[in-house]
Amino acid sequence: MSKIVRTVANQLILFVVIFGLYVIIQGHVTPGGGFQGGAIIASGAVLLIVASGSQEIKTWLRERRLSVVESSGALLFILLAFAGIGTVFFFNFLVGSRLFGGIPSVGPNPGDVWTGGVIPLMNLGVGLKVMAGLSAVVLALALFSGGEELEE
Amino acid sequence: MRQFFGWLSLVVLMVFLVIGALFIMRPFGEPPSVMDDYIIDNAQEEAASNNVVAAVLFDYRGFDTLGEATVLFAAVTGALLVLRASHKKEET
Amino acid sequence: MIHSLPGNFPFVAAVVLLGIGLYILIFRRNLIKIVMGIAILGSSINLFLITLGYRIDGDAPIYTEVPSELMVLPVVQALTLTNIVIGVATSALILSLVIRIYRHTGTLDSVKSRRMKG
Amino acid sequence: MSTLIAHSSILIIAVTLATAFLTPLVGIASKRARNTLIVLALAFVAFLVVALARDVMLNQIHVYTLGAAAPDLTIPGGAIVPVRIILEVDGLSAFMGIVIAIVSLVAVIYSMSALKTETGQNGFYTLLLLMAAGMFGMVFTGDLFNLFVFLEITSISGAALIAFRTKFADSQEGGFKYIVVSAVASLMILFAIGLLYSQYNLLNIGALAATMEYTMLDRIALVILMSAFVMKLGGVPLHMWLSDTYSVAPASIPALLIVASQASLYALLRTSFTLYGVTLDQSVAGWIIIIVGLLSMFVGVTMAILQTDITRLIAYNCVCESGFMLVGLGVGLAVLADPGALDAFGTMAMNGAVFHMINHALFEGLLFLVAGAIFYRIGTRDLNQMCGLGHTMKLTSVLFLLGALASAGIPPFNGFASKILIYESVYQFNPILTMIGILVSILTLAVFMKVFFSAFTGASLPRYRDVREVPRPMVAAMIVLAAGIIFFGLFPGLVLDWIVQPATDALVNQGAYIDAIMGAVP
Repeated sequence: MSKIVRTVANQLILFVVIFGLYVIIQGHVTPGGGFQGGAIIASGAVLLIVASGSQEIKTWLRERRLSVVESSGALLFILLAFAGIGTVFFFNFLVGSRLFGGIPSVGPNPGDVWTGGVIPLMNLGVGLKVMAGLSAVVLALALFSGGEELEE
Repeated sequence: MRQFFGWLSLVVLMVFLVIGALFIMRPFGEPPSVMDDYIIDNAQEEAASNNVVAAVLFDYRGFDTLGEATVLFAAVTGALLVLRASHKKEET
Repeated sequence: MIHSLPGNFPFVAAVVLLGIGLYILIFRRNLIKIVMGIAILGSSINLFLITLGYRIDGDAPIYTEVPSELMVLPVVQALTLTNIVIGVATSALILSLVIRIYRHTGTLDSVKSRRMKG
Repeated sequence: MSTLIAHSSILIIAVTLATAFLTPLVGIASKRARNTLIVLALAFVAFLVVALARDVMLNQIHVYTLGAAAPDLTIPGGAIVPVRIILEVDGLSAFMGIVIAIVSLVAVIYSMSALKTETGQNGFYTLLLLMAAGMFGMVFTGDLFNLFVFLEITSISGAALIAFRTKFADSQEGGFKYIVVSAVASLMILFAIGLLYSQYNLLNIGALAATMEYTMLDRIALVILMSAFVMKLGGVPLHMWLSDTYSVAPASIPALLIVASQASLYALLRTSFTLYGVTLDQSVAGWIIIIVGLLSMFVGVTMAILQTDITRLIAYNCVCESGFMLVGLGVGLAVLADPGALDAFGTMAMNGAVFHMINHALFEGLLFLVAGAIFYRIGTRDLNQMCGLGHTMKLTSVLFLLGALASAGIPPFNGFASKILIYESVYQFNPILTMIGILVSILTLAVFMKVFFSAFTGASLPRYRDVREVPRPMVAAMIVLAAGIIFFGLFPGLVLDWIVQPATDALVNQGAYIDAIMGAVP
């Protein structure tokens, strides 16, 4: 792609990532969540791949590294579910505690990020996972259709 | 060819069932809501979340979401596996 | 029973999409088109699920400062979200398989590329 | 210990999943650590499965409400229906859990030496664990949508595993076929779930069964669910994908795929026996299943005669054997509403069919592993190129003979024990069915004898002179299955009393399943 497209993409990626993080972190208050935010950030990765080409991206980002991030995100999610096993698996054990424990008043009210128990943390894990996973697939497809086989 | 007939019979079946289903469905816009009303009423207390859909996703039906994340994980692992190079020798 | 048809129009839309998806799946030989067929099939099911949860004059199931008496059903929205992600995962895997097949056989025609008899 | 058992149903699924997530991370560091981790985790899971099964069969149905204040709080205060996902393990689920645990452990041990030289092992084991977790989830869950999600996990990881050998175009096409069939089947299932949800606003199987009104729409949903599950398990009008996928997968995977299709059979049983149950007159559904089973038997065995590829032959034999299970279960379903007939032969037919499920997994698994061992040494699956292998691969040929005889229902192997139950009971229902069954068994025997004499006996070819026995872990994995075959054949009564009878009782007893969920309601 031309230099203009590359420059604009490089600037734009910042906003894409910030918007994605916003959607992830506000997931339990406004429409959104881990999956949506992760997909937004992954679309930023797609933008970079389209703008600068997969050959250039691969000098600093490989799908193997992304898949490590993905595993970590999935592990974070399942560990948060495990953490509730004192009562029951998937128990929302943070409700009422200091960390994200605030309970919103019943009925219509302005949203507060500091609520939701484990939901924001799970959103974060899922967001990490989806972001890394989708970027890895797109990168792998781009590299492979560019004629290259992936390494072990 | 036989596969074609298998599929065809499946489709004919599906089409009839679906057309049948349309005429006896509950009317649009007035669904029964035994389970959902409980969730709408109690999500703010039990899951401490203003977003009821998020409460369903991560609290009431969190296990589904874990499964869904696992599906994505499996697909990504599978895609990377399918696109990998087989440099070393195949089993002989 | 038939009088409920105009009111049930959203269900009809979902079923028409379903029919298009199945048609593509069966009568098209191009592998990419088969993937598209599956995607359309998935969308039709998503549409069907979402329409199931709609209540007339209902709002989105999120408590905000805007007062609302009635909310649409939230469970079915969560199910739809799950199915969307599953659809994305299926497409990702299936497209990588298609690319591999193309690399091997040089064609996307399912009849030409098939070496197995069925 | 009691805490462990109380949480065991979720731990079985979650530990398998967590190990799968951990595998790529550990695999980068060290191969040995990864292999140890996987075997240890699966052994722990197998221990949990046995403990859980013992508890379920001695005491009562095991219920686990995810995310509630207590595991057995199925319906929260203030609600009249369950709102959370509930895992419900009864005799049949525990039985399936045992089958899955055995086969996945054997498959992992076999793969560890069979795939030693391949690339991409991290991904392979991750997917294998995910597949096991998906099957555990399918058989343990008491929630329809959760069943769908786990079905997707099983089929996506299964498709990727089938396509594992990237060198061959066949593998990719097999994976493609499998995933297309699975995607269509699971979307049909989701459509049926939507139909049920639109009527009752429920997703829990027990709660749905309790409130079911058997309207026309419910019957439509039943037909869609049944055809989708028959498609997933490879029943006859929809079996074309089965031989193409089983034959191209790496050797240990078909054994798992068999169990996956049995998990679909489990789902079929769950819907027809538990979700719909006796209130709906099931004799039509029973006859449909019987006819599908008969067709499967017939088509499977005739297609097997024509094959020259050893794995395709075994795959068609799988179609044929699943026909026996379908016939037994169909007879049980057809007389479900009639207690006299049920006592006389219905329970026995279902016993035979359920017993045949575990036997099927054992002997077909063994046959596929043997075929994989042959491929591992000589690099071909073509029967015309095999000759005299028995001279150098003595143990393998004995194991093949064992699996073949068990499959054909020759005493004293396990296939005989379950087939005789099916024959005797089905004879009282309709004698013609039994005659067809015996005929098909004889044809199966003929097919396998042809293979045995052409591949293992005869003059040994010069190019196979230095073919040796396969490495020890592979032999060990095969011997585990063979030991199971002999044990189940010699002591069928023990197995019947301990695991098969509780499974059949759970199948028939719809009320107990509902009460475990809805019991709190006054």
